[in-house]
Amino acid sequence: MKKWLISLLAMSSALLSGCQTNMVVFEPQGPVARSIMELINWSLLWMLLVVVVVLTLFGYIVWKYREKKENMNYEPPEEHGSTTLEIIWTAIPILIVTALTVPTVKTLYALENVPAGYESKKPITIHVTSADWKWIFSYPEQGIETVNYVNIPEDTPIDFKLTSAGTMQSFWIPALGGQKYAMNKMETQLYLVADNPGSYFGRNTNFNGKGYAEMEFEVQVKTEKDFDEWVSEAKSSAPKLTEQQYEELLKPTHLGRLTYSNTHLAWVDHSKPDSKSYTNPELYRGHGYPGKIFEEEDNYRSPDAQKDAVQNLENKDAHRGDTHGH
Amino acid sequence: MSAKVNTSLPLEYQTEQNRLNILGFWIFLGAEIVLFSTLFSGYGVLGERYAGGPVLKDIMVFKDVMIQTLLLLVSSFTCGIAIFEMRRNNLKGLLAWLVITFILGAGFLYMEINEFMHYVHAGATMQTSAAFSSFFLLLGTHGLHVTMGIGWGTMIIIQLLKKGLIPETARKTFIIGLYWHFLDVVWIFIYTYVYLKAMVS
Amino acid sequence: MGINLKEMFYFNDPLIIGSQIAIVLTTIGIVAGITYLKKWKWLWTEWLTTVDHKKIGVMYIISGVLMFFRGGMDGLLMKAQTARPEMGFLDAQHYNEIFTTHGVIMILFMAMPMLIGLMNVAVPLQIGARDVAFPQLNALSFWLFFAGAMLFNISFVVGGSPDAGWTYYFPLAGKEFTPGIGNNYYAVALQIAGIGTLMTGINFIVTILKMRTKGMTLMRMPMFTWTTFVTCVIIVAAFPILTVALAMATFDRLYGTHFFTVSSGGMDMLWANLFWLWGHPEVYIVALPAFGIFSEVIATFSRKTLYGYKSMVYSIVGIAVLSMVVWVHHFYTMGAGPAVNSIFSITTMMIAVPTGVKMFNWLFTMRKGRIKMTSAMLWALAFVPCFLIGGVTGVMLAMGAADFQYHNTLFLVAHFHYVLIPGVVFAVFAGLYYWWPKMFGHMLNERLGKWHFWLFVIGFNLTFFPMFFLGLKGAIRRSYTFSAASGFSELFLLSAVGALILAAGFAVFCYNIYWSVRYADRNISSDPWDARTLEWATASPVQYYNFAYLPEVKTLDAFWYMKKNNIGIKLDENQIEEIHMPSNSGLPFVMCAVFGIVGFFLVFEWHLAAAIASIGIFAGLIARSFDYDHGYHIHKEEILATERAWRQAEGEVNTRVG
Amino acid sequence: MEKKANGFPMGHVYGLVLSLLLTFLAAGVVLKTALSFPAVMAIIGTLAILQAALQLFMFMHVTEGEDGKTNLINIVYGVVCAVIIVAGSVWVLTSGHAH
Ligand code: HEA
Ligand code: HEA
Ligand SMILES: [Cu+2]
Repeated sequence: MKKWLISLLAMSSALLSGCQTNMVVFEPQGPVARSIMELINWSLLWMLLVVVVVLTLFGYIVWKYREKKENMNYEPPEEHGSTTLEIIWTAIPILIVTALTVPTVKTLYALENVPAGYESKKPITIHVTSADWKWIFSYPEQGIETVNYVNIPEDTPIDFKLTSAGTMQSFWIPALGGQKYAMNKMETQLYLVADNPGSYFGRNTNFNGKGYAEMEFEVQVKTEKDFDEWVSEAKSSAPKLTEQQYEELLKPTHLGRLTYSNTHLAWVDHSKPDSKSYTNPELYRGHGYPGKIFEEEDNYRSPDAQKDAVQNLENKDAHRGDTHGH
Repeated sequence: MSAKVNTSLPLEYQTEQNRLNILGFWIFLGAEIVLFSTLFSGYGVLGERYAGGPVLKDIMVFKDVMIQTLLLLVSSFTCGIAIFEMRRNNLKGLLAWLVITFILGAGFLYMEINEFMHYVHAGATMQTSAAFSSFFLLLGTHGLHVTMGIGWGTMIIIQLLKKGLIPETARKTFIIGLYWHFLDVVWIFIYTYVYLKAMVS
Repeated sequence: MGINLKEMFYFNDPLIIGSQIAIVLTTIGIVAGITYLKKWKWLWTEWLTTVDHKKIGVMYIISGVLMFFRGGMDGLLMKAQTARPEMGFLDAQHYNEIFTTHGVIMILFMAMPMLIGLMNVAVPLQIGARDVAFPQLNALSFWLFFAGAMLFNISFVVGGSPDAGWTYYFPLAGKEFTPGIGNNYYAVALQIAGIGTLMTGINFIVTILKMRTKGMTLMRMPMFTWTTFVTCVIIVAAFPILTVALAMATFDRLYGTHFFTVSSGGMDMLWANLFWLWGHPEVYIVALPAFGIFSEVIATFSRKTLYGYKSMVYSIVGIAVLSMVVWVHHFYTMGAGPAVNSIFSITTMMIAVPTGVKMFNWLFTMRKGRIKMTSAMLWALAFVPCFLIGGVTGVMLAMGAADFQYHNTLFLVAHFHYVLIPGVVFAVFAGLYYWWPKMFGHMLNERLGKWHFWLFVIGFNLTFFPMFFLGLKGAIRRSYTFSAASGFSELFLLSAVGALILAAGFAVFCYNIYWSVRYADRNISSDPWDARTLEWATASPVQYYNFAYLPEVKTLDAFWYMKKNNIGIKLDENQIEEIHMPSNSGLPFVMCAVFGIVGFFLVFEWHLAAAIASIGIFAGLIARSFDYDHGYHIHKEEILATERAWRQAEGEVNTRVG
Repeated sequence: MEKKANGFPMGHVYGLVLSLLLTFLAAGVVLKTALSFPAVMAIIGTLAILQAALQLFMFMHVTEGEDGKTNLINIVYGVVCAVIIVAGSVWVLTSGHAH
């Protein structure tokens, strides 16, 4: 148990002193992630206390009362318990739990609002749509859509509105804040702010099939000037996304980065309860025994979807499992 | 497990094994409560999600639901009488009331199947929408229980005819009595939270 | 329903072909072996048709050990794949299938049968009963579990494995995104096994409530019996939820309904909600009996009665109640809002309180004791620090806001292995070393036991401790690979090495079983540990009728009291009467086959065939309804002879760890 | 436990009459009154619970026999679980941003 104790101590002292740990959770790059880290540090402190107390007690008792040659004749006493002790070890954990509860609840409520200190700044709304296995970011105010990367200005609250075109995903940029699910016909919401320009890593953490491991994106935090420049450049030079292209985009594939000068919100908002479903099970055929598929009225069926599916099946023996070729 | 018999008790409680079985069945009913409440929670969450398809309120026939309810309520009563007759050691009475009970149950089933067919004709199947998926699962599970009850009851009637009233047959009859009353309880909640609720909204 | 053999047994994957060949060869080997040894009749009458709780327990345990092999192999394969960045050992699809089957098998087909097996072996003896309340139902429970487990296991070689995670989240698990039949296996196999478990729950509740021997009040029951009882209460409250959730899933996949689908109003969140309404109680269903085993082992080997017995009882009841109201902590990130998350954060953290009470009571049981370091006790000792780490990280996860950073990372994976392995696997090992002599009349080798212990505990910590850090670095669960640039490589490698040591530990355990069965001393005491509870008051291995006559209980730790005061130890021949026993029955085994066949047809979506086969189920039910078998009686002379024989041998015992 | 009475079991008859009454009352509230949705649901919900209790006690005799207390605890526990499952699920799945 010494080993654990030492490594735990080492870990937490490293964390608390805030030095380089390579642990993204402990290197927050924005107020949201920072508030969570503070909560985590608070909990670590208490947990450390619990661990130290219990391990000390444990080590002492096991060592002192172990069976030895000398004490073979020792017959342990009959004892049934102690009300005082029972009360102590019920009450103290209750106090500890209370000490953890209060900041937890506070943080939970705080996370639903624009982070403290940024209320005066108008948030930028970005709609995040996850599809198999890519991330689509729509900037309705700017009229831009990007795939697999998202640019945001520094020090500005971003109001991410999350939804999914199909399976359930979880949207996570660990350096900037915690995660939330993106679900079809549902809208979840997440505020994040970045302190400094830089490139951060974002990804899906909720398992959603074959291409899950590679479902990542990049967050580029820019100065406000750079951001505005990027917006106007994108508006002028990026192509327009058509509905047909969009349907192509939703197929289960891996894509590189893309930029468009309009958004798909014009024809579908997947978070609306009655929005169209774009499912095509044929595209998800894998190995093994094929099961029955149910036709849905609003299933997405482009003319060549069937062809794709057949091809998919034919190729599957050649490279099973790596349909994602990047 | 021993075959000790305590004749001061009603037949179904006379042997130890009988008492074990009856308690076990009560616990099973506890599990059934959880099972049905899960079905209700599914209906509670999905019950309004018609996805543009037919709506229960528009296609249901309240009069038929009332008849189903009455059939089941009365059958629960006749079932109680049957057990009463059993405790009086009146095999004939027991059999007669049991048969009446299951005939009423069959009537209920007949009405329910008709009702389902009516919905299917109106375009509401299990596949139409989440609301009807959860509706049919809840109602279907109850209906299946009634069906099983009738089948099981028939077996017991045969056994009563063959063996007469002995501790074992008495226990079996008593247990199916509990089961039958329980199905009535479930129906009361279906009647309230599915049908009446649909009428209100 | 055309049958395409090529698709059913996809013949293009070396891993799967290898497994297929292995399965065929093993089956041929077993069949040939039994035929050669002329053991078919013995197998049928002694095991397949038995209704004896002790034999059923042993069958559960054997199945559990086999499933541990399968689940452990899955674990090793995953560790091999992630040992280095961008390994090409498994592709994404394989990895997905493997962690799915690993999770399901470990929890439902390893942990559950191991613990239910030990309950079967010990609980009726601990309460001084002849058997469980419904012996035939007990056999049926086992065989349904077995049918479910076998059905689930063939998925790897026939038709395709499930690949949506053990949590089986929709809509991924639905037909819209996994149209193959692989995921049908999950829905059908778990349903069959789940029904078996539910019946076990009912059976043991009635057994414990009604079949305690004279004088054994509730507050005199051994702690393992208490935890079994409370566990069964949770089973009865939680498993019907799984039944319904799986029924909905089955309908969605087989009949195109819309419970959890994307289209036509389905709601994927409902699955998550129902799954965890069952899933969270389930983790306590496996943890509580384990706590009971530790209580027995710690009390026995400290030579003291359990400290704070009453508060131990209240704390398990408390855990049971709380376990029903914390399920949302598995999806804080689903966006239900701060009010919901706050409430469930609080309820979840409150579980630390009763668990803490147990921890401290165990520690104080050892205090002033004389702690004997047997293999069984070592497992109980290692449990304390290891589970502590799992527990406190659980509390960290329970803080809703913090969970936004841990969720679905390897931090979570580390947490649950740190509670499941100390809390279940250590307990099972402790229980097996402890009750082995009671089951088989010989001990497991203590020296091999210590090798097993140290390798396993060191390997376990080495495997899973790095995962906490990996999680904090941003490594996610269920990802088949990672890039070299991520900086995860060293810790992943360390973890893989740990898994090898862990596996070596388990290999020593298997060898220990082999060695002990062949060479261990049979001449041992019926009470080799100087233990405290009633199961040690009768012969080892236990006579099929358990007790010549039912003992009378005066205090907690009944057998200890009997030994100290020398009452009720000697056989009082006047008290012996005829014993009534239930008859064997082949019906449970037949039902297992029928359920297996129906399940198989359903998995392959051959609805007509399934409907026809399910007639067998009804036939079975009817046959059972008309079965008026009253069992048989054992005569006094036979009991006397048996009792005299083992009690005489008892005097010449030379193996007793005392 | 019931006596081995000879007459007709009037308890059962009262039970039937009561349960019919409750059923029609619920239907009446729904069909003939113009109360708000929550009010109607509260009333008919109460009536349903009353009627379930009536079945339990007048027809099923939960408290009968040597395990009467156990039966009652069992049913109460089942009902508590039922409330947690139904109310909990609905609450969790309809709050917050998840619409
Ligand atoms: C045996 C199984 C088991 C046990 C016992 C536990 C015990 C606990 N678990 Fe764990 N858990 C799992 C198995 C288990 N868990 C599994 C399998 C998953 C993941 C499933 C999946 O997603 O695949 C999971 C996931 C999981 C999550 C979800 C995280 C996420 O998905 O993001 C959470 C969150 O709250 C959690 C919390 C807890 C808590 C608070 C306890 C507590 O019961 C722990 C209590 C114990 C202690 C705290 C230690 C002893 C106490 C003291 C010494 C007293 C003093 C202590 C304090 C005051 C803190 N667990
Ligand atoms: C009781 C439950 C239990 C147990 C005991 C274990 C035991 C182990 N688990 Fe666990 N695990 C889960 C329950 C459990 N697991 C669950 C629920 C999940 C989540 C699944 C999901 O995400 O859906 C999971 C997920 C999971 C993952 C995460 C996958 C991912 O998210 O990417 C990993 C990865 O390392 C892992 C590894 C292991 C290992 C190495 C062991 C080891 O302890 C196993 C040790 C056993 C052996 C090693 C036996 C084999 C021994 C031999 C065959 C002897 C011969 C010897 C040699 C060949 C050397 N498990
Ligand atoms: Cu949990």
